[in-house]
Amino acid sequence: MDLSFTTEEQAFRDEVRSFLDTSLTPELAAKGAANLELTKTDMEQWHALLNAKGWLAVTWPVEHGGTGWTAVQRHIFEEECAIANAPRIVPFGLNMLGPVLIKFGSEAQQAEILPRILNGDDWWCQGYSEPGAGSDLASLKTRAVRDGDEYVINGQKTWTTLGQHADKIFCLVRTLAEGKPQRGISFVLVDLATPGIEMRPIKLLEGGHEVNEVFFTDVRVPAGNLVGEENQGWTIAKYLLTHERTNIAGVGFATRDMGKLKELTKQIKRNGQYLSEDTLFMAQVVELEADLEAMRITNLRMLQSANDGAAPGPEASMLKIKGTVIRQKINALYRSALGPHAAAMPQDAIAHDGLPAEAINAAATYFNNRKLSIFGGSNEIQRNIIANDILKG
Amino acid sequence: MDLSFTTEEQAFRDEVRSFLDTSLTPELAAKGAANLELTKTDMEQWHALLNAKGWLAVTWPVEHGGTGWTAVQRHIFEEECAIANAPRIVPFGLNMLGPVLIKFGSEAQQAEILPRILNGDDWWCQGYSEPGAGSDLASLKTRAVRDGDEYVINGQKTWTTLGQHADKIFCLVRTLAEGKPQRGISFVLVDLATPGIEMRPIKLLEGGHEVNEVFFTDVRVPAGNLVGEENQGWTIAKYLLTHERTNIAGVGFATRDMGKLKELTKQIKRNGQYLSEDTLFMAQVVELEADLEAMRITNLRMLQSANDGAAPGPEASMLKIKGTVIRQKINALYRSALGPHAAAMPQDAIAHDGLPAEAINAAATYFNNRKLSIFGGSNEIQRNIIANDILKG
Amino acid sequence: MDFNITDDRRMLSESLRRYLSDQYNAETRNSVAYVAPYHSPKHWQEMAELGVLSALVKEEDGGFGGTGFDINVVFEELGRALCPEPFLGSLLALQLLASFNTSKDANKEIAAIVSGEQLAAVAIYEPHAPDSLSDIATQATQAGEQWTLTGEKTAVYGGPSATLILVVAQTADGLGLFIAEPSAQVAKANIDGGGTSSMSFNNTAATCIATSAQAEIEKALDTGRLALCAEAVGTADVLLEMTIEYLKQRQQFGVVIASFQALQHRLVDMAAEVVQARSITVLAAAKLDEEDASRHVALAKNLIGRMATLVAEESTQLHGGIGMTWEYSGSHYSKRLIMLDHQLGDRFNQVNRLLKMAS
Amino acid sequence: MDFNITDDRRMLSESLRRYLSDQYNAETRNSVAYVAPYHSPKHWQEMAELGVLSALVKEEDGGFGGTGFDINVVFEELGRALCPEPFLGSLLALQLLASFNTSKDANKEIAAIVSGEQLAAVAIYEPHAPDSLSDIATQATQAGEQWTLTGEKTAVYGGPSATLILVVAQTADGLGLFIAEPSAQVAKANIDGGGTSSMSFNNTAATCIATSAQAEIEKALDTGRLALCAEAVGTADVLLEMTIEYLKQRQQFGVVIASFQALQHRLVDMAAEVVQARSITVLAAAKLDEEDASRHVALAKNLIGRMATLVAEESTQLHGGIGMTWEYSGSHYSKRLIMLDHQLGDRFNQVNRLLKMAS
Repeated sequence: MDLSFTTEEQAFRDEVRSFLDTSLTPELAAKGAANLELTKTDMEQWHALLNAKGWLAVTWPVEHGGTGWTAVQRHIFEEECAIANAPRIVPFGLNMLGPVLIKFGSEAQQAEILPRILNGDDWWCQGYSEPGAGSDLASLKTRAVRDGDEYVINGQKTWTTLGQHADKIFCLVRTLAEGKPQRGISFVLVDLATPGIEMRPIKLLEGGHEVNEVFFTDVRVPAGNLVGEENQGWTIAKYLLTHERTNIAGVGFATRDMGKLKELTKQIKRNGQYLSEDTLFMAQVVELEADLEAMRITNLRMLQSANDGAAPGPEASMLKIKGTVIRQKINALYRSALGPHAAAMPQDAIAHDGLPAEAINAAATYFNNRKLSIFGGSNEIQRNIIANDILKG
Repeated sequence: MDLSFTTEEQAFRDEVRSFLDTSLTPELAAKGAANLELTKTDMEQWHALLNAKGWLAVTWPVEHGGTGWTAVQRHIFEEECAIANAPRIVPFGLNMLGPVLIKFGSEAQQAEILPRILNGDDWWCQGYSEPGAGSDLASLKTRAVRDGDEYVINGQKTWTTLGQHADKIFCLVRTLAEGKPQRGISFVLVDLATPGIEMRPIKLLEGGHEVNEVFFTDVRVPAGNLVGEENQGWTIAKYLLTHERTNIAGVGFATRDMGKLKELTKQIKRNGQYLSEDTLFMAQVVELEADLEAMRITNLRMLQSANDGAAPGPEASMLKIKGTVIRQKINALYRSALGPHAAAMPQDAIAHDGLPAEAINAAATYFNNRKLSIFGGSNEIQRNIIANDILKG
Repeated sequence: MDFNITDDRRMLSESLRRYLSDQYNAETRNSVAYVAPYHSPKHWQEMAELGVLSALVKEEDGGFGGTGFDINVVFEELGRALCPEPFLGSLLALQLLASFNTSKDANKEIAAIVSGEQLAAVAIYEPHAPDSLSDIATQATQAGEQWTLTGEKTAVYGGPSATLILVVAQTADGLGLFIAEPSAQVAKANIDGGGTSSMSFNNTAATCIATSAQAEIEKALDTGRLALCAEAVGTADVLLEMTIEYLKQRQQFGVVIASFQALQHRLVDMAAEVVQARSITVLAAAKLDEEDASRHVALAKNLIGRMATLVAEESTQLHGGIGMTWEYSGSHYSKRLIMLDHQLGDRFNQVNRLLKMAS
Repeated sequence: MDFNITDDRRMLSESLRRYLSDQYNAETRNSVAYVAPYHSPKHWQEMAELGVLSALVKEEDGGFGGTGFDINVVFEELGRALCPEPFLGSLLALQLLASFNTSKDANKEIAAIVSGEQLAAVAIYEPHAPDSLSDIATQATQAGEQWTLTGEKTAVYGGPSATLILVVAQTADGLGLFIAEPSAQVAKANIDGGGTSSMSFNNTAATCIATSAQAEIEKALDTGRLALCAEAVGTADVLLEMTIEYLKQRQQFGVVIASFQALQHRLVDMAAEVVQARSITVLAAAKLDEEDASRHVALAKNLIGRMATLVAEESTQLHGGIGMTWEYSGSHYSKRLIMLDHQLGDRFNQVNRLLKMAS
């Protein structure tokens, strides 16, 4: 048993740090530190910096222009990026579509699309959920009907994150109405410039615009845009869910946020003393630190299994649950620390002497991150998955 | 809105207090204060004192020798008894069988049995649960087959509380094997001296002997011992569960135990100060006090509805859940306050200077009271009942 | 013992509920709640005429209510409708003015507030004293007959629309109470719907109401905390109802999600806390004019803080994505419940107060 | 990074597990655990020969283990079997003797303990200092060459069977460490299986090991806390397994109760905490010989305390009545998990220690 990283891994961490030191612009880091919304340009700029270094496609094999990193390297990279307040890599093209194309796409699709993802030519978004198909994704109703060399798509997608920036969307669509609902689903690529598509913003409770609805009316898509076989979509979706969920625990984000929380307690005063001296508040903080330190090791233990070639199992679901709950609790304590100076929406924060810049977003981040336990398979669905595994046999 | 008791109710409370002052023997109160196990004689002595005063059958109407009290009076009586450390009234004859006989029993049964309960001639116990029928009581398997003027009973009952002291047992037995399981159940009275009955103790995890298993082998019982009609047992059992659960919240016990907990924090030292000055520990105590104060009012609100004639609904289930959880938390904090001096079993407590007498039972009481959320319809069953009610319509 | 409300209060409660549901629906609410001054004079005036404000004032001070139960009735209805109007600030001001109701001025001011002519707020807390009176730094200075105030105030509920501002400041006798216009003011809706101000006083001329008002301020704060408890009960009650309705209609896996036992049990735990929250709020209301009011209010606000967090977070989770959208009004209910714990001392602040009272 | 245990440790773990399951089943356990001296010399000797005790000692001190991971391996197995033998007391004593292993005496004593010839315990806590070193009142007095001790000790784990008793007492230099026979002793099994003593010293002649040993005592306590964490992980792991098995076979309403979603989700939450508990215990073990050992041990013991309570209470509840019976061995597992939090500082004590370290 040895919890330290290997010499190679430590050298890798140093390399990541020095890259971040030199390449991450202070403007981007400052926005990250304050949890400010990033513009499209911000994100593209960061992607371009990573791409120049060859570090953009962290889940792709080298032959496709990826890093070919081990799970541990990915973990180190993600942790360092989070702590340095770097932007998140926008996952839709890089960590979702890319791996799908590499596994299921035709050579033509790979040759055409993968370089465009790396170069930032296309911004992809995701068309999975529908108003009536959330946790029960297999019940999706958006239809794609073959008509000659084309599919004609009708229906509605929702919760399409950052769709407002996107050029293209990958969709799960129903290509077969009969049989088990999982059977008749296909995975299709759609250019958002195609006639018949309308994207509408969904405003969230903290006032932000992060997700969208996408309406499809007689949208005609070349049949060559199908990925894999017709009706193979469910297999592809499951592959994505169980094999490519990098960074599911979000240890890096949690570590960064915990650091900010502890910093805040030294800046906020209550009853004539800093919050860092308030036993009740700090008791919450240290218990949460224990949870976070444990999760850090849980995550590494599971990364090692992955490195050792073990199939990802219900452990990923456990990490999802614990990871999201811990991050939400950190957000809640940060919000709570601000007392009456917390603002539900950033524009309603009242700045004053002694409040750090990121305090402005404290409550908004808390509200926005309620999504963590809802999306990507709600924590209830994860519990079902784990229970199935525990109770089988 | 007026939270104070009426003048009559206040006078009643004074009367109860003065009765307890003069009639509750110091020996019994001391045992109650220390949570010590009561002997059969202790309990009989207390019953006799109450019976002499006419206050033993608190749920019976006056014409059968009961008090005829309102729900509020019963509440006041029970709260005062708990705070005075009086023994509990053993409920099996008085609060369970009695009301059943008054509602469903024949005149002969009432005339014969009720006075014997009041006088302490018979100690009754309960034969409901079976090894395979706990939460799912309707699946009980103990058979009673009619044979001439007798029923012949075969089967096994379990969790029979204080059965070791009992002379008689009332049982739910299966008299019909076909149809819905609830249909074929009857309510039968059995003399424990009948040949073929064996009572075996069940030792609990804290070392106590409170419950028993009862085995029936060809036990012959007069047909006249049937209460109500044959196959009416489920109706009777439900009547008992929903109409006669007095004191389900246990506010009196919780109040008494909370008082002891707060007392203890002034006697135990940690880190050179009394526990009453320990912020983390006392934060648990005051939050629990808030829960208890709220439950006191919740209980009164529901008592008022009962007094006003409302049918007992899911409120009773809510009181059961909150009441048991609050009592269990008080027990847990009391145990936890003792640090390394808590003993899982009373005989293993190590007395020392500064520990109050009842500390000896702290952990045992905690362990024993895990039953509160299990018996009388587990808290999970109660949640099902409430959910049904909330979601209906 | 009687848990029924009196006929007068029932009438008030019913007319206020009807008024809000007819005149102050979700759309109106959102258009008022997030735009300065977070207040609709027309609706305010109508509610004043309905008697909502005079219900917060005792008869001897010119109102027809003012007990804990009156406050409960009004604020529960405001909470049910998520009404953003500045009643909390008005309540604090009315309480403080009534405490010093020996002068004709106070009487006149109470009458002006109750009629809707004046709108009042109280500036108490400060950047470095967000939930305690022990570190108030704003200074009151007397030169001859004239008082001046200097300092920063935050979390002034109802500040953006107030025409009469009471200010708490240090005097030689302790915490005093003054009336003054701020030299600068920032107006926001940081508690989510409803206006809050931060205010500066910079040698600002002020009228002195009292030089020693600590006890009266504490009493007003307890009254405000009770109002927040009642508001939370109303808000949570409606949110619970919305959650139940959603679970009963939302289908996944071919069944309504209300049929999933794990969700049912969580719903029951939410419902139980709402029942408990109502109970402890009733108790705090009953005790409001008694000696141990502060303890009961602190117990109530603590339990309410826990309940509000539980109900808000669980409701969002049980709804899934829809519960996070601006368009769905349930999301505003959960947002308000979360922010409400931040006002006048949160759950942990109440614990600290309780521990101080006990020692 | 490598989370696999070494071959040596795997062999020890497997042989200890096999030994305990063959020789120390539930019946044997219960017959030893609740009857003074709560110790079976025969089994103890056999486990010593298996190398269990020398695995707790570093090579330089005459053992073949002694790292955090060795302690984890041993105590997890003890926890799995609910073994009541006095390993905790022995571990504390071995740690302390090794800290002062400059003398030949200490070396000899370690060897005697490791071989099973001597059985050692450490008397630290007192009636009014149940979980802190700051209030130790037992006094050590020197007259010429002779030291004497006077005071009361409680919570001496392994005391009832100990032949060598180390005692912590105040000296002019701080907390010192001594060897002495108590003048009176009460032996109990208050931590549920396994012996504990309270002891009196009344001008008792003592041998001085060190007059200033505070740091070494703290270090030994941290080692003991780690051992308790590992024990809890083993105990909880088995209890979780038993609970799963029970839910899969117990039928109610015509189905196995494992099919109820509300119970499934609670089971998952228990399982997640057991995974987390194992992780933090691994971390604490890895840090045991580093500077921030105390912090990591405190974090671990805190999380373990929460996990143990959750798993014990939920397991009892999910079992229903059967989980409360003496006859069902799961009930002893939950009882042990609850009592374990009481040893060497509970969940809240660890929080207080962490806050002190941070300030």
